[in-house]
Amino acid sequence: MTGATIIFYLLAALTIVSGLLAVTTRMIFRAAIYLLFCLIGIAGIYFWLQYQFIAAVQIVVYVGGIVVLIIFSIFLTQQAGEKLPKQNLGRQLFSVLAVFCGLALALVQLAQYEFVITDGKPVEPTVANIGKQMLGVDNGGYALPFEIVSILLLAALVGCIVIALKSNTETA
Amino acid sequence: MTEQQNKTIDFPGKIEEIPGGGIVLSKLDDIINWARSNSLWPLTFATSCCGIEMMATASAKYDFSRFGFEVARASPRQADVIIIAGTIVNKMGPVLKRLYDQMADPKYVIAMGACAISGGPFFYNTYSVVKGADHIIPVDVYVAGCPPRPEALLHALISLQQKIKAGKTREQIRAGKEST
Amino acid sequence: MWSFSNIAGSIQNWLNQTFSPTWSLVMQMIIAGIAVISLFAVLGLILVLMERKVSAWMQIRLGPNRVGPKGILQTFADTLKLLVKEGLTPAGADKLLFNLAPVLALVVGMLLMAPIAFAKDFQLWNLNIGVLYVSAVSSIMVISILMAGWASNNKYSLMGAMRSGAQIVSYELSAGLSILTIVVLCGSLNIPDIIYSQADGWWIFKGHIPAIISFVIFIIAVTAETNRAPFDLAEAESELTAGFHTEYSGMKFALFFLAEYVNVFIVCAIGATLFLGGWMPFHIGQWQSFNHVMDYIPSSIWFFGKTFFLIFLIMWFRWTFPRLRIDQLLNLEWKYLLPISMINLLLVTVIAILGWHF
Amino acid sequence: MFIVKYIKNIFKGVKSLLVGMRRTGYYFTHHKEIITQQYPDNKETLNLPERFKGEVVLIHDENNEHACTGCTACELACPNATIKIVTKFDITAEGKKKKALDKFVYHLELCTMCNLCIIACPTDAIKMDQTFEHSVFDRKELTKILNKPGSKIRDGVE
Repeated sequence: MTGATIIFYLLAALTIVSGLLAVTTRMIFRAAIYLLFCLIGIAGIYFWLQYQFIAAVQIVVYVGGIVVLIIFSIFLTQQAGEKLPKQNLGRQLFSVLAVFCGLALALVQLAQYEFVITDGKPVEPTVANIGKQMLGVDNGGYALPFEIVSILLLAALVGCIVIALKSNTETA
Repeated sequence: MTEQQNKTIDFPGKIEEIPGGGIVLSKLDDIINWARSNSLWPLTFATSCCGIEMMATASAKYDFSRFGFEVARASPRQADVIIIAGTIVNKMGPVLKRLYDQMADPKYVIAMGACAISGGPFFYNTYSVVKGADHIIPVDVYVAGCPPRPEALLHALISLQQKIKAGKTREQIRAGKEST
Repeated sequence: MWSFSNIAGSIQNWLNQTFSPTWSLVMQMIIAGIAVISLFAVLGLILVLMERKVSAWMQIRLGPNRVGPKGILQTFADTLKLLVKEGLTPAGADKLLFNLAPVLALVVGMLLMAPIAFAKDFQLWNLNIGVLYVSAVSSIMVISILMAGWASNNKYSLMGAMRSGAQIVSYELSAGLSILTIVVLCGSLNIPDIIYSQADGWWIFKGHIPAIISFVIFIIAVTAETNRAPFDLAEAESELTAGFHTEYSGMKFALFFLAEYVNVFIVCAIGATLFLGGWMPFHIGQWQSFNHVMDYIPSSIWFFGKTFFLIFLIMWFRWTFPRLRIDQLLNLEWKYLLPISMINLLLVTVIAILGWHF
Repeated sequence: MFIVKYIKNIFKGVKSLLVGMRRTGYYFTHHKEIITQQYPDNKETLNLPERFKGEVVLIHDENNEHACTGCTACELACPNATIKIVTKFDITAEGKKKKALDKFVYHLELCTMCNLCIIACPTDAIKMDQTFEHSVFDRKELTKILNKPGSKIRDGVE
């Protein structure tokens, strides 16, 4: 067992344990914090894989953006400090069952998939390469999906503004 | 100036000469007391006119930061010494007690001015003033005056430093005074 | 010549020869950890004393001068006192998160130390995306503040934490945009690349006026991001007692205190790296003899000199300007800094495409 | 014009900030402007204003004699009962009983330095002193007896 393997298992354990705690804890703020550690663990695994850009994006988007957003919405909720009520047994059983079904599905997929060793040398995950791939229009470029995703975001933004706008008839 | 500053280096312990220099030997208690006495962070607690004088002590002309009393904390959790600067009325009493309880050990109290020591000008003919802050919390140093000069407050803080460096409790100091 | 990179290289060689690869990696981690922790301690001691002296001299006071010769033992006494002071945990607090928050703040500071180049070719971790890494990881800082504010079970803490969250999240934008201007100019996120691109002049001189504008915006934004006055709304004494660390005492409070100063050091180091050339000596274009003279000053002195200059600048702000109100703070960011830095970024892009920079 | 106003705002703001920074920068570099008085070291040269009042003292001359007749005018004048005069009866040379001062009890912890007792005193026996280092560890020490042991009233003071 080399040092790299140990680090991988530590990161994986951090991710899994904090993920489990996030769904089992009955305090909502703690759940958000456990989720934070889970996401940090995933970012750590990206770092371990040398996908540094993706790791940094993971931290920026999920930790810096989404978890802060979640925490803010918890702060603005009434009675966020209280413990959540215990779920009834049926629900608990059902969720455990659902988790196991999902896990089994993933494992089956992994077991059935035949991993082929490719001859092509791996793409260097430098920022320049990622940028070229992302915004390229030639073979292997992702310019079109990128633009479509940004149109989706634009639509969401416009929707937000429309919701936030006060109609004149109401105020008058 | 240099001589004076040498005098103020009062790091506890004695220097043991060994070949090639020297080492300072000291007791851990002494060093901790030295650190505590030189880093007394006051709580910003001013109930009346003495508070103005306390602020003057913090300001440029008197500047208690020279001794390390500088970091005035607004939160009792982080303060070391509460300077009761002003009248404690009966309604303020429970608040003062609570603030004192919220402070983290070790904590010290300075009663500044006549009102804080004994009720001062309100000792007679007032139903609403606590006749001395030591009815509520134990006081380490009393500094008389109405209000005391900033220098007097500095003197009180230096007295408190000496008390901490001696490492004695209030009771020990009082007993020592009576026996002599 | 004596340099940090030679020492680091020889230590690594020796470890690799003596131990197996795994053990040598572990040893390197331990050495790096100890180095970072001791750097933390030294930085805390120096920066707090520096702050006190700077504040005193700016307010025509003397400052600490009685504890030790010229007051240099002052912060040592403070640290020792905080170490032996009682560390309270309030009864109504969320004990786990309350005690975790200061540690998280400090760990984030340690993580941020990794990609900073302290001297010529001397880095803990030469990341491909150094600058992005710093701005990403520093966003975890806000979580520790939010955590502290929530777990204290105190209304002042909560309000301070929310203010601090709003402030950090919004100022991160303009800080990121002003970092981007330099990234656009030199075409790399890698910190050594950025430094080497400044071999014939620092970006603040090479990038014309847009670089200066983005430098100013960067300094303002990082002052706000590190929660320092005039942007210290998170711990505004007059309104919020002590903000998110109202309930912290003793060593836990000291950790927050330390994390604040270490963060100031890190953002100043990044600022020095981006705009003032990091450890790169002061070079002017093709003046070979002048550049040669400048090279005699060790690179680590250049780095720490620039960083401490920026730290002094931030302290200067703190002891000059009054605190902003929360609406003024958000106005400044969303109505002034952000539009200006966006237009500035466009300008810089044009300059970079046309190759107008030196 | 919105844009002109916007840019003007920015320039005005930056200028005012620079003015402030110039001031503090000036103080930072000019250490001779420092006005701090180093209190425990400047005890000898401390320049107290004439009107400063530190505490009430009973004036004793070199023969350990004071001018207090024990008339309690000061005690009556004091608004918060800082002074308590305890009197006794001395036997004079003629064999007559005469009221005299036994103890001049002075509660420094209550005193507000209002000067009314000094004004009230018919024989100018007391005055305000300019000492201010009254810090003590025990409140009892602030209650003082002002007449020195063995002191007596100066002859000719009625």
